[in-house]
Amino acid sequence: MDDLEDLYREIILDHYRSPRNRGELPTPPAHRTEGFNPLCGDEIVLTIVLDDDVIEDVKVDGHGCSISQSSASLMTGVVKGKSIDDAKGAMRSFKRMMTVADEDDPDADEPIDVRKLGELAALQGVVKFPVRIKCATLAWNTLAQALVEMDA
Amino acid sequence: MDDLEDLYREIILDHYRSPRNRGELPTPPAHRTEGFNPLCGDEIVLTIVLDDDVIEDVKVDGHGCSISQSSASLMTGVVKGKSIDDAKGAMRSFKRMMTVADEDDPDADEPIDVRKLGELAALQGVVKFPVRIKCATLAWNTLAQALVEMDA
Amino acid sequence: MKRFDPERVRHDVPELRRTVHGLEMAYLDSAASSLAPSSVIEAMSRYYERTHTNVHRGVYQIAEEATEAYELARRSVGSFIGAPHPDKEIVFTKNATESFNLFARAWGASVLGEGDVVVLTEMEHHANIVPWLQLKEERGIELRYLGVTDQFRLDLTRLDETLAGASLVSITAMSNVLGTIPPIRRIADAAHAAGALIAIDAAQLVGHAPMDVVDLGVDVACFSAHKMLGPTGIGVLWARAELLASMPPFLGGGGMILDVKLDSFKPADAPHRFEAGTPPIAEAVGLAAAVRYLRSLGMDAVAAHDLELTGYALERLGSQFGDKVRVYSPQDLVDRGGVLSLALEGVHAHDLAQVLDRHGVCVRPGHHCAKPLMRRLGVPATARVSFGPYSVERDIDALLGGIEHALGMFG
Amino acid sequence: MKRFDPERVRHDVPELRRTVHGLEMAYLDSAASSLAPSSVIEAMSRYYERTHTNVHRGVYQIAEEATEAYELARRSVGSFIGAPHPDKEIVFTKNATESFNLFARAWGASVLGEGDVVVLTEMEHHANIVPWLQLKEERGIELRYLGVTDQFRLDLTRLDETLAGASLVSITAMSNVLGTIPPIRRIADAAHAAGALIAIDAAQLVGHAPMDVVDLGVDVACFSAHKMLGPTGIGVLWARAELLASMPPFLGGGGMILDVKLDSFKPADAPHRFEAGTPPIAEAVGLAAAVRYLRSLGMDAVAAHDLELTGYALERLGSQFGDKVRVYSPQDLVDRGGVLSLALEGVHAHDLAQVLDRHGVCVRPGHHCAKPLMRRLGVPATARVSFGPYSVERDIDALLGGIEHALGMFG
Ligand SMILES: Cc1ncc(COP(=O)(O)O)c(C=O)c1O
Ligand SMILES: Cc1ncc(COP(=O)(O)O)c(C=O)c1O
Repeated sequence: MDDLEDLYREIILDHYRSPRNRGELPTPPAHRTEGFNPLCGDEIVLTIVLDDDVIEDVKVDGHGCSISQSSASLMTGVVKGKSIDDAKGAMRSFKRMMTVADEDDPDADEPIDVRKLGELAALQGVVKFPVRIKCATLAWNTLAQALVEMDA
Repeated sequence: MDDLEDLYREIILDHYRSPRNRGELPTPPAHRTEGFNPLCGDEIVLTIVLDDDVIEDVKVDGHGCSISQSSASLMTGVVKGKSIDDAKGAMRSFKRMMTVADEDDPDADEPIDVRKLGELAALQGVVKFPVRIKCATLAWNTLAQALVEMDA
Repeated sequence: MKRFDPERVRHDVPELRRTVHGLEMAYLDSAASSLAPSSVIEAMSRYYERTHTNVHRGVYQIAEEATEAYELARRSVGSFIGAPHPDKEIVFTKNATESFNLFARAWGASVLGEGDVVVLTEMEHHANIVPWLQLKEERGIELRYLGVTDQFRLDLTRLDETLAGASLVSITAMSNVLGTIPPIRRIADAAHAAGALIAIDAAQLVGHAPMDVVDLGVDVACFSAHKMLGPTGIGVLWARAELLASMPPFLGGGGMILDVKLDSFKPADAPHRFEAGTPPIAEAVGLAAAVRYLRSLGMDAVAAHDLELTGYALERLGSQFGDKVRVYSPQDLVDRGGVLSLALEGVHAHDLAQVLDRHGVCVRPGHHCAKPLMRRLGVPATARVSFGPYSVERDIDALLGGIEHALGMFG
Repeated sequence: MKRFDPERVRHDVPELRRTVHGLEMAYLDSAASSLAPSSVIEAMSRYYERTHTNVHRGVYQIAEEATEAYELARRSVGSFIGAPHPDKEIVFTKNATESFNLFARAWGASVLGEGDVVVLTEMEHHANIVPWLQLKEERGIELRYLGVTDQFRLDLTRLDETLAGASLVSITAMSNVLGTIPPIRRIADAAHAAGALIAIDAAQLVGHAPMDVVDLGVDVACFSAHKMLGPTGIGVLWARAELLASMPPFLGGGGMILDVKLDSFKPADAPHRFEAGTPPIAEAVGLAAAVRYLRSLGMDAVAAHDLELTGYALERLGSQFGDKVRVYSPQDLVDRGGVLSLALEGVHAHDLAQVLDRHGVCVRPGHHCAKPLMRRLGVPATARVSFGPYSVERDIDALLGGIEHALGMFG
């Protein structure tokens, strides 16, 4: 059951038990976007405030498994305070790690330097569990959706 | 191929080549009913004139295989000039021979005396070809339908 | 009552011979799809090897054989559920979901309009909700719901009120989340007294307990073969002969017509009117074999077996885990089948199922296509355990071991 | 071009080992349904024996395997027809007929209204007529038909006129009665120039010739597995990604939703939006195996084989029977497939087929679900002869012997 421990690393369990940036920001000024994983019922509510090109604040609420919730928590830690471009860069790297790189990602076939992913690398074990990839990417897809809705 | 000869008896081929009571009676006074066999596309147009309880005249038109057309021809010979009750009796006997007796036929399980069926007995070989039973009964079902429509 | 040996059933089911992660498979997901005995698999292979061709339109030998096999399946399914006139009442669809859509579209859309009332329950599967929501959107029908009690039973305290003026009650015969079996006969009588028709979602019941549509007093029943030891790709709509005969067609195409002209068509009689295109022929043959297999076990015995395991599971879960495992299901063995939903303190159902997988245990996490019920229960997801005639106590023991592991891991 | 040995294909098809009336079976009814090679039958058995459970909702090992097998089938069917984005464009239905109904209901009923024009042809199968007649009845759309020439070709002399103002051209890619293959690319270009979409009925083409939806320039294609060496119970709707994504759902239920509340629902993305309920999983596995088998033969070779037999049949029918046998099919081998329809002087098609049966010959008599075409041809029924990759000249020789017999009997 080694790969099970690879999936449920301590850092993931920690973010699951104690999610960072949990809750909803008031709308307005925040923008609010919902994400669903229709197959398992996971739901993410993402509220986000932009200041020019910077993600000033972001919170997530919702419910789901340890992978979807810890991934959301980890994501907020990575993107909060970052520029939108940096956030999109992190998103691309993460999706490449999850083997679901977008068609328009020019570096889709590049090897991933996991060290650059920081804490996100904790989710690396997920790729061995294809069904769970959707859990890990839910928050990121919801963020992408929010950015599209905000024309950012 | 013996049962093939049993299906296509000479009398059947004769009625197929030279159908009796062929055509359409003028409506009115005749009543007109169409019958379809949706699976093979056979069509029967039956025109009938009643005089009280007697089938004064009946004609059939349409197209179809030798079984459906000869059966129609044989039927007209049997019912023309007969009382409606006699026609219904012949219908019940015929359907019993075809092993498709109606649920409300009280004698459904009785043995059939083929001698009483006269020329209709020529169609006996059809029962060995279950798919063709629908061909043989098409004209009779159309007659039944016509009698219902005429409240007879 | 004759009883069967579940080990013999296991022997008949090839899939139970495989291992997962090196372990015997503890398949506890029969409510999602059951495992097929070899007689079902072989019946279909034999069909393809000896008899296959299209039905209804050929006069040659194998066309007759295929047609006969297909129509025989109609009769055997009909007689299995006590249909008075199988030849006129059984429609083969692709699954229970299509059966509901067919009924909602053919009957519902032709009969119901603005403000007409359809009564559902809060424990329905999406298959018996979404088609009615679609009719609500398009035609303005009103939906009312019977609630669910805190004991996971249907709340019938306001039954007559809810039924007043309704055109249809469409209701599950056994919840795929709770295992609850509502009192169908009583609701059917109340529905008819109120002038409404009653349809049942028999997807979970038909393969797990004796079921007779006349005894139940219902007008319509929908179910799928793959939940009753049969194949994928085929479902059943049963409706009373007069009701079915009164319904306009749904899907249009070959096989459902009397005549087609460039500007109009005439539909054929039921049930063919509702079977457009080449039907699931091999699947009907497989379903007939599944019915034969179930009959050989005896449906009373199948139901008793499910309940025995349910009792064992309830007892062991309670004694071993106490409050750490919540069971979303009636706690007694009355009016229920072999389905129970679990939620663990601090462990999401998805994670539990993942850990269980490594123990060879197959359970389904999620909303089980019953999101309104999940909202009512106040839980985003459960891990559902469900039994089949091949299930045994050691499947449950494996489950208990896996739960222990998951609690330790996330605790 | 690589060629295959049809005797080897015969060896792969178990059903051809059986006899009928003590004779080798001359199966000349592949246009109704093809015979499955053992690799297709075994792929499905193996699926049931090792992998079967429901897809998309489980996290355990076999649920992952089943889901992967199902989604892999989507990809392999997509790549077989040159779909640019199989994962977003291939919808599994129950048959080609459902595919057309889905398209007519989801796209047609949401986009077309009073007076909007759909162009069909007089050589369509009912599957591509009745759904549009239903829309005509319900929404008042207008249907126009391209005619059929006396050479059994599509009459394109008034193509542009007929297309003017149309919203859709829906047209067979190969007639199941005549064998005619219309110039799809040319019609597609004309349709697009006129601002219309184009859908094709690929039921007869896809298993018999190379087919690439991008090269053909079409927007939608519908077909069935059972006519391409695959199983019953599964069909395919392919539509361009943007078009499919724009279509509202059709059947409602589990698997096609994002969320369901008591009073509303949110549909999922394509293709899942169109796959309500448990899909035909084993059937998808069987279809993927059929695609693999066809690829191994080479679609160019399959088409060439059909034409070779067609040429032989045309030549022998003409020389042996002259005017006594009318052939309703193009008389050359250009733009046609391996289907030809016969009518005998003085012998109804039904009777011919009955006599042929006793010679072990399987042909289909009737209207072939193309009544408007039969009216155009002025013949109530034909006996249709059609080939598959397992067909051989001695099948045709058996046919000729049977025709001789029938002519003698009824002459
Ligand atoms: C040209 C054509 N289109 C559509 C169909 C319908 O296919 P199915 O019956 O599998 O839905 C058929 C076969 O019957 C056909 O030959
Ligand atoms: C109670 C209930 N109804 C309906 C269905 C739908 O069945 P299917 O997916 O075979 O259409 C299911 C199973 O998913 C079910 O459990």
